[in-house]
Amino acid sequence: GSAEKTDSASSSSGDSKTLRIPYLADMSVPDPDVFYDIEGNGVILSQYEGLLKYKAGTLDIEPNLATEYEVSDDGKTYTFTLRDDVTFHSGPKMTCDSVKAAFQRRVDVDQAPAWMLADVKSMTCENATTFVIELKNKVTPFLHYMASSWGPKVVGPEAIETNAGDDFGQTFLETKGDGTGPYKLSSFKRGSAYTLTKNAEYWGTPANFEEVILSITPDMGTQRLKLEKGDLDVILHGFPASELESLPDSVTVEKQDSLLRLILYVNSNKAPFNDPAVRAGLQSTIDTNQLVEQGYSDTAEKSTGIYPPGLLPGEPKLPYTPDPAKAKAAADKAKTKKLTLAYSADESGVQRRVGELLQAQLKTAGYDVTIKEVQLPTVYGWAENLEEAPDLAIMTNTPDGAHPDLWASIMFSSTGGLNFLGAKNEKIDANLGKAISLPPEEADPLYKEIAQEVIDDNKFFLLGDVKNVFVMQDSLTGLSNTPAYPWLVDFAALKRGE
Amino acid sequence: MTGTGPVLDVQDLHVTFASSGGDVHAVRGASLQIAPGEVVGLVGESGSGKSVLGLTALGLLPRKPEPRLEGVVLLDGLDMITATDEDMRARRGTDISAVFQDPMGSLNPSMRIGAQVAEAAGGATDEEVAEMLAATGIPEPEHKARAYPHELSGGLRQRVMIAMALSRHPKLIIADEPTTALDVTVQAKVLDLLAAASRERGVALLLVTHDLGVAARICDRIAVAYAGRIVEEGTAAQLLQQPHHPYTVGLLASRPRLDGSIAGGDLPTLPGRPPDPRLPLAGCAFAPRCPAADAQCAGPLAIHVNGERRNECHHPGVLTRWPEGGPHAGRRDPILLKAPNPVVAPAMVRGVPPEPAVVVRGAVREFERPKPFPFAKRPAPFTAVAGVDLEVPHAGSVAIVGESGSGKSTLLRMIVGLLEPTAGDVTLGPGAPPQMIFQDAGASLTPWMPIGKQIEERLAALDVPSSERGARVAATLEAVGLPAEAQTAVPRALSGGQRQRAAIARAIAVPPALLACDEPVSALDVSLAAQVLNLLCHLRETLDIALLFVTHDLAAARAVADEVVVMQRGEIVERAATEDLFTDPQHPYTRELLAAVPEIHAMAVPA
Amino acid sequence: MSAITRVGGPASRMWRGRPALSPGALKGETVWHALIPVAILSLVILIAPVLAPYGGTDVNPVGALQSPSPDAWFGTDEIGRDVFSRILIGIRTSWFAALGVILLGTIIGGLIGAIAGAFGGKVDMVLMRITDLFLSLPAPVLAIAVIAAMGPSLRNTLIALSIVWWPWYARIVRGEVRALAARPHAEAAQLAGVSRTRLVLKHLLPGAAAPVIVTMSLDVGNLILALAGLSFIGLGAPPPAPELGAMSARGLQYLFGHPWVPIAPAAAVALLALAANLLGDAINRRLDQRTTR
Amino acid sequence: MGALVLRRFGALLAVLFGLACIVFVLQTVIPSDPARAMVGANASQEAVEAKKAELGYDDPLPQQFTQYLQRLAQGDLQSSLRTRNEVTADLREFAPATFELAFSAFVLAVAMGLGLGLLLAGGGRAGRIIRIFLIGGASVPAFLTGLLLILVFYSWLGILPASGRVGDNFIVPDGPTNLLVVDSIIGGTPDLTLDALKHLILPALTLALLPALAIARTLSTSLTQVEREDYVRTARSKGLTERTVLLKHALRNASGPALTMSGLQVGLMLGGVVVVERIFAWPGIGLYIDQSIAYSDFPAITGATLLLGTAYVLVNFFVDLTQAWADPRIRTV
Ligand SMILES: Nc1ncnc2c1ncn2[C@@H]1O[C@H](COP(=O)(O)OP(=O)(O)OP(=O)(O)O)[C@@H](O)[C@H]1O
Ligand SMILES: Nc1ncnc2c1ncn2[C@@H]1O[C@H](COP(=O)(O)OP(=O)(O)OP(=O)(O)O)[C@@H](O)[C@H]1O
Ligand SMILES: [Mg+2]
Ligand SMILES: [Mg+2]
Repeated sequence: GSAEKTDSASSSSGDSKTLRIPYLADMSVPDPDVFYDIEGNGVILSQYEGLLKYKAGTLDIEPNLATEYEVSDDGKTYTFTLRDDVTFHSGPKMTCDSVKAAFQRRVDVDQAPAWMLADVKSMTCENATTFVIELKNKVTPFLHYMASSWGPKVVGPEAIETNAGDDFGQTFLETKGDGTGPYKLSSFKRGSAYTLTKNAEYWGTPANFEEVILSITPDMGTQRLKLEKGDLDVILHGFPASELESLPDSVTVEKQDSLLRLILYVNSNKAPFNDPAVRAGLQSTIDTNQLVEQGYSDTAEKSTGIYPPGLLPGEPKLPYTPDPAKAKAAADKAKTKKLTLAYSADESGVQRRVGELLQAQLKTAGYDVTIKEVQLPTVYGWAENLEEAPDLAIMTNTPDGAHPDLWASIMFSSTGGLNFLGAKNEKIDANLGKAISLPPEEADPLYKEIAQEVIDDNKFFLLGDVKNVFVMQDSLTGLSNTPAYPWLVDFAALKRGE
Repeated sequence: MTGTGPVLDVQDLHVTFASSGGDVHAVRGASLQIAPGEVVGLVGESGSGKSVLGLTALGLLPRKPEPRLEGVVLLDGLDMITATDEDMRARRGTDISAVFQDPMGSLNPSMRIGAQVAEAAGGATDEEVAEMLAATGIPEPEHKARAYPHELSGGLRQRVMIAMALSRHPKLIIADEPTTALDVTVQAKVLDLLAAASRERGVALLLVTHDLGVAARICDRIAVAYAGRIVEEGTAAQLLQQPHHPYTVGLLASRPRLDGSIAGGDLPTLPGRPPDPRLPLAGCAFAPRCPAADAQCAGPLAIHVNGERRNECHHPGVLTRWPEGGPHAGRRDPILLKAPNPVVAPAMVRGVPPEPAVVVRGAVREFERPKPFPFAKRPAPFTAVAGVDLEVPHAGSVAIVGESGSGKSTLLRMIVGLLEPTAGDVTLGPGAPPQMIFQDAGASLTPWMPIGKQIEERLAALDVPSSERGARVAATLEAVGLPAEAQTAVPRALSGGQRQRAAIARAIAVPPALLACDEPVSALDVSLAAQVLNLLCHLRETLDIALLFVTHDLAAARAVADEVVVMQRGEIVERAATEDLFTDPQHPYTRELLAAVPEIHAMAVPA
Repeated sequence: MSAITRVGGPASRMWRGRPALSPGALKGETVWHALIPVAILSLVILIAPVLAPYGGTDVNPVGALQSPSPDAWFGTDEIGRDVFSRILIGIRTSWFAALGVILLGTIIGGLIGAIAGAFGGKVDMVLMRITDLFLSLPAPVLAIAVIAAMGPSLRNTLIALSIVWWPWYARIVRGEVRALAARPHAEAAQLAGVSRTRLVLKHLLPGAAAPVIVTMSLDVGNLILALAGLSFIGLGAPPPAPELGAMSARGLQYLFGHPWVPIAPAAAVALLALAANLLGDAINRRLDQRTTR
Repeated sequence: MGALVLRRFGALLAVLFGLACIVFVLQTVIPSDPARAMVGANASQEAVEAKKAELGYDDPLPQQFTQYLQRLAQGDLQSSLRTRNEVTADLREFAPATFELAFSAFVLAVAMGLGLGLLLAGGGRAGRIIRIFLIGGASVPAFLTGLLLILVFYSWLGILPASGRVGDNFIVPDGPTNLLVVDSIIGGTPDLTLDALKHLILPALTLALLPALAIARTLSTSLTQVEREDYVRTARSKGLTERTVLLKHALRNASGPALTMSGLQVGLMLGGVVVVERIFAWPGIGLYIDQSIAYSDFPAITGATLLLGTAYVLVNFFVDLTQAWADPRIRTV
C-alpha cells in the first residue's frame, strides 16, 4: 500500500497547491481567545475573522465580517451589521447569535486577550445580522480592538457548543478549529507541522493555495537551505539581515512596514537611573543610527517619535543626538557605573546584537555593562522586585492595534502590561485616563503631551521601527500584509506565478 | 619428514626485542632437541629466556616490540622462524600445544569450559568433551563442562588447560610453569598428570620451570638455561647427580631441601644477578657469579658434548659443591640497628625469661557472606580461622604451612592487627609493634615513594628523632644488602629480590618483636628465595626478632623454623618441633603434604 | 569468588624489561610530542591579550562582517569585532572555563572519592550512593535543567557543569583509592605506624593521580563542546564574552553568508580539544604501557 | 542472574527517587515565577497569588515535596506554561520521535563504534591516523556537524531530506506505536518506511558521531588490553584463526568497558537531542525542551528532564544486565 496522499502532485516542491512556511517555534495554542503571541498569528488569522480588519498595506480599518458599523453619539453603543453569507468551517451559517456567543466566549475564557472586552456592558442581537455592543464607558479605540490581530474573533459552534466541555471548548481548540476564514485547520501536530486546508465555501475571495503547511523548523540555517532548495516558500521572520545579500536569485526579499518597535527600557527605580540627570545623559550616549544600521542593516529605521509611525501625525520628534562629552558628564554623576543590560531572546539574535552595540556605546561613556539574555516569563517577574531587575532592557514590542492609546497605555502607563521596569509617571497616567474617552481631535494633543513627557522623563528610549522582512521564492506573487499584523502575510492572497 | 627426527629441533636460536632502552637479547644462541615422546625440563632463573624459547616454538612471540629471530626452530620439520603465519597457525593445536602458568588468566573468562575444550579440539561433541575432561581427572565432567573458569579451582582449571592441550593429540606440549601458581599438593597431582598423559600418549613435553625439583620429578632430560643459552643438558639423573656446570651446581645448592636446615648456617645462594639482557656477552655469561671462574672464562665459549650430555663450561665439573657463605658474610653485625631504642626497646631484665613475642588464644575469624539477593536472609558467615591457639616465643621462629585457603594469612593478619579477631585474644609481647612481610614485595611498597622515605616513615612513627633517621635508613639498607642508591629509588626501579629486601628493611628499621612473613619468597625464583631466607634468619639472630613464617613450601619451613604448625580448614591440625614434624608426621594431612613436595630423591648430596 | 588465585610466579612478571633505577612517570616520546601543542597553546593563552590585535569586545575599524583579510585575519563578526582577536581571547576563556569545571570537579570529586575510598564502610556507602545517583542521571540533560533553573550566565553554566561533572572524578578516585587500599602497601604503611591522614594523602591519593589526569585531559574537549552546545540552545556564556562555543553557536546564522564567523571558533574548539585529547591519549597510552608491561 | 536483576532493580528505584528529589530541588530554586508566567503579563498581583495558592507554591516545603511525589506517582507533571497542556500529555506526544531518533542513533553509534574500534585496535600507521582523525572529529560541535551534513547531503547531493520526520506528502499513521518506521512497516507502506528512514539518517548520524567515537576509543583501548591477556594467547595456541581469536575471544571480553561507555553515551545523546532536534526540526523531546527554555516553561523542562533521566536510568539498567551476560564473573559477585 501507499501512505502517500492521493494527490501525488503535491509532493513536488514549488507547485501551486501547497504553500510551505516555516515557524521557528511552536505557537502557543490555536485558540483566538487564548493566543496572545506573534508566532502563530497566521494560523489564527487565516482561520478566524473579526468584525473588522486593517486594510492591506495601511492602518485603516475596513469591514470584515461586519459590513458596516455605527457608533452612538455618546460613543458607548456600537452597532455592527453582519454579513449574511458566511458559514463556519463546520457547516452552519454564521448568525448574530454565533457572533455574540463567540464574544461571550472571550469574556468567559478570560485569558490575556479578554481585556479588549472588559468594558462591555451588554451584547445584544437585534436580528440575525445586527449585533449591538454597549460599553460601560467610552472607549475611543474600541474599533481598533475589533480589527486587532488579537481582537475578538468569531469562533464557530464546534468549540462553543459541540465540544464546549466545561472549559468553553479550550481543550477542543488546542488542536482543532472552527472559524469562518479562507483556511481551516486540518491538522495540528505540535512540534512538527500545522496544516491549513482551503475553505472552499469561503464568502470572500477564495484562497489560491489548496493547502498551507506551517512546519516547525527551529534553526534558521535549516530554513534557509530548504528555502534555497525550493522546499519552503516564505520565511516570515527571523532571517538575519546581514545574510540577505548572500541569498540566490531565486529568492526575493520583501521589506514591509510594521508597528514593531525596538525599545530600551530604563529602570528608574534604583541607582544610577533613579537620578533624572543621569537618565537624561542617555540621550547623548545612545547612537541610534549605529544601533539600527548595524543591528538591522536596512531592515529597520531609526525611530523618530514615541508612537509607531503613522499613529499620531505631528508628534514631537525624538531629540537623541550622540554627544560624548555630555554623555560622559552625565555618567560621571552616576552613583554606580556597573550596569546590567537585559535583552529578550530572539531567534535572529538581533536584540543581542543591539545589546552588544549598546554595551560598547555605554562603555565609552564610562559604564561597565553586563549583558544577559532573558526569557519572557522572567521579564514579567521584574515588576515584582524592581531592585533586582536590570538597569536597562532591550525589547521589541508592537501595539495591539493602530491607535495611540493601544501603544501608550500598554507601554507607558504605570500599570501597562509592557511597562516591565515599572516606570511611573502620574502625568502620563492622568492623560491616558482622560484621552481614552475623548474624540480624536481632543485626545491627540494629550497623546502628544504624553509623548513629550516620555521623552523628557527618559525612562523609555524608542530606538527603531522594525520592518517585516519576508524572504520568499520569487515565483510567489500576491504579497499582501498590513503593518498592524506583524510577521504575517495574507496566505489566501499569495499565489504562484503571474 | 616426520617420525624419526626430533619433534622440536632448536639450533642456535637468537631472539632479540627492540626496546626503547636498547635491544633486549632474550635468547642468545640456544640449541635444544626434543625427541618424540620425550619429557624435557627447561630450568633456569627468571629472565633466562625459557618462556621466549617456548613461545618461539609455538610461533606466538608478542608482535610488539617486534622480535628479531635468527637460527632454526624446526617443529616436526617446519621452520617456525621462516614459516608463514598461516602455516604456524595450522600447526598449533595439531602438532604443538601449550599449557601456561596462570590457569585463571589462560582460560577465557566468559566462555564455558566445555566450549573452550571443544574449540581446542577443533570441534567436538559434548560426550567427547566430557571424555577429554574426565581423562584429566576432572570429576563430574558433564557438569563441569558447563561451568565458567572462575567457578573452578586452580587445579581443575589447569587440568582443563591440559585437556585442551591434549585434545588434538599433538606431538609436543609446551608447559610453561604449569604448576607455579598452584598449591603444593595440587601441584604434585598436576605434574603427575602431565607426565602420565604425555607418556601414555607418546606426546613430547617441554616443561619450563625455575624449580629443579619440579623438573626432577617427571623429566627424562633436563636443560639448564642461563642468559639466553642452554648451558647444560643431560638426563635428569646425570644432571642432578653430577652437574658439570657451576650454574647447575648453584641452582641445586640454593634449593632449600626437606632434609636441610639453616639453623645457624646459610642456605647456599647464588650471589649476584643474571647479566643484563641488553648488554653483549663475551665468553661465559656466568663467569661474573662463578666461584671457579678464571681468565679463561672470558674467552670464546667452550662447548662440550658427550653423548646425552652437553655443557658450556670452560672447566666442566670444576665445582661439585657450592662454597659456604652467602652474600652477607661481611654484614653480620648491624650494630646500629641493635642500639637500644629508649622508646621501643623491650625492658629486658637479665635472668628473667623473656615474654613470648605473641600468644594467640582461641582466635576465630569469620567473614560475612553476601546475600544472594537483596531481601534474602544473610547466610551464615564463613569461618576462615576456627579457634587457633599459638605461641611464638621471644626470638623464636614458627612456620605455618597448609593448603591454600586454610586461613594462614588470615591468622597472620589478626596477629599483626590488620584484622580484628571475631573471637579470642591476641596478646603481643613487649617491644616495637609487629611488622609484616608480604608475598608480593612489589605490591607491599608504595609505588611512587622512594624507598628511603618509606623507611623513614616508620622511624618517624616510632618517634626516632629526625636527626638520626638518615643514618639509620642508610644502616638499615646496608643491613639488608641494598646499595645506598636504593634510598632514592622508587620500588619499580628495583628487582624483585631487591624489593623484598627493601620491604624487610622497612620492617626492621626499628626491630619489631615479631616479624610476620606471609610467603615472603614464593614470588622469587630459587636463588633469590634462598638469599631472602638467609637474610631473614640472620636478622632474627642478630636482632632478636621472632619470626612467624607462612609458607606452602615445606622445605623453606624446615630451613627457617624451630617449630612448624600445620593448618587445614582454619584449624591447626598438627604442631611440632621442626625435626619431629619432618621425621615423624602425625596427621594424615601432614603426611600428604610431605609426600607432595617435589624432592630430588635420586640425588646424592654433593659432598 | 571462590578460590583465591595466587599472584605468584616468578617475580619477573612484574619487573621484566624495566631498567634498574630508571626515572619515573611521564617519560617517553609520545608524551613529549603531545606536550608540544599543549605548550604552544598555553603560551598563546598566556600572551593572548598581547597577540590579539584588538580586544575581545573591541571593534575592528574595517567594519562588520568583513571577510578575512590582512587587516582582519579571520574576518569580523556581525558587529565588527575582530574574529581573530576574539578567538585568541576565546581560547583563553574556554580553556579556563573548561579547566575551572574540571578542577572543581576534580577537587569535589577527589575529596568525596578520597573520603569514601579511605573510610570505606558506611561513609563509602552513603557517598557512593550519592555519586551513583548523579552518575546515573544524564549529565547534559541535568545541566540543562540546572541552568534553566538558575538562569543562563557563564558562572551558572560552570556551576551546573561542575555539579554534573564531579561524580566521574569521585568514582575514579574512589575506585583507585579502594583498589590501592586493598593493596598490601597500604597495610604495610599502616603497620609501619603511618597516620590515617598521611596514609590517604601519601600512600593512596597519588595513585589516583594518573587516571585522573588522563580523564581530565580527555575532558577538556568534552567540556568545550558541552559549553558550545549549551550556548547553542541559549544557555551558555552571555554575550559579549568571547567564549568559543558561544561564538560558534551564535555565529551559526552567518554560516552561509559569512562562514568565518561560526567556523573559525569551531575550528578553534577542535584545535583545543585536539591538543588536550592528544595529550590525554598520550598520557593514557603511556600509563597503560607502564602498568601492563 | 535473577538475584542480580533484583538487586539492580532496587538500585534503579533508588536512582529514580533521587532524580525526583533533584528535580524538586530545581523546581524550588527557579527564579522566574511559574504562577506569574501562567496567568500572563497583564494579570493582577491578586491573580498571581491565587494561582500560587492553587499550585501549592505557598505551602511549606516538606508539604510541597510530598504533594509533588504524590502527583508524580499519579503521572501528573503539571501543565506546560507554553502549550497549556498537561506536560505528561505533551511528553507522550513528543517522546516517540525522540525514542526513534535516539534508538537509531544508539544502534548507529554502537555499530560505528564497533567498526572503528576494531580498526583502531588493529594499530599501525593506519590506526594512528584514524586515531588523530577521530580525536579531531570528536571536537566539532554537533550543531555545526548537523548543518554541514544538511549542506552536503541535502543541498549539494540532494539525496536526503533536511528536516522533519517525514515528507509532507505522506499521511502519517496514528499509531499504534507512533514510531514512524515501525508503524509504517505494520501498516504495510514501504514507501513511507523508506521516507521515514531517509529522514532519520542525518539526525541519527549527527547524534551518533560523538558517542561512536567515544565507544570506538574505549573499545580499542580495552581490546589492546585484552590482546595481552593470557587467554588470547591460549586461543592462539589452539591454532584458531586471528579472526576467531578476535571475534570469539577478545571482543566479548573487551566489550565490558565499551558497553559501559555505550550506556554512558546515551546520557550524552539525550543531552544532544536538544541540539540535534533543533537543527533537524525533529519533533521530539529535545525540541520540546528547546522551545520550553525559550519560554522559561519550567514544568515542561523538569518534566522532560524526569522523562529523559528515567529513560537513561532504564537504558543503563539494561546495559548493566547485558554486561553481566557478557561477563559471567559479574553475575555471581
Ligand atoms: N615482549 C618482550 N619485550 C621485551 N623484552 C622481553 C619480552 N619478552 C621477554 N623479554 C625479555 O627477554 C628475557 C627472557 O624472558 P623470558 O620470559 O623468556 O624469561 P623466563 O626465563 O621465562 O623467565 P621467568 O622465569 O621469569 O618466566 C627477559 O630479559 C625479558 O625481559
Ligand atoms: N576479606 C575476606 N573476606 C571474605 N573471605 C575471606 C577474606 N579473606 C580471606 N577470606 C577467606 O578465608 C579463607 C582463608 O583465607 P586465607 O587467605 O587466610 O588463606 P591462606 O591459608 O592464606 O591461603 P593461601 O595459601 O591461598 O594464601 C579463604 O577461603 C578466603 O576465601
Ligand atoms: Mg617465563
Ligand atoms: Mg595466604
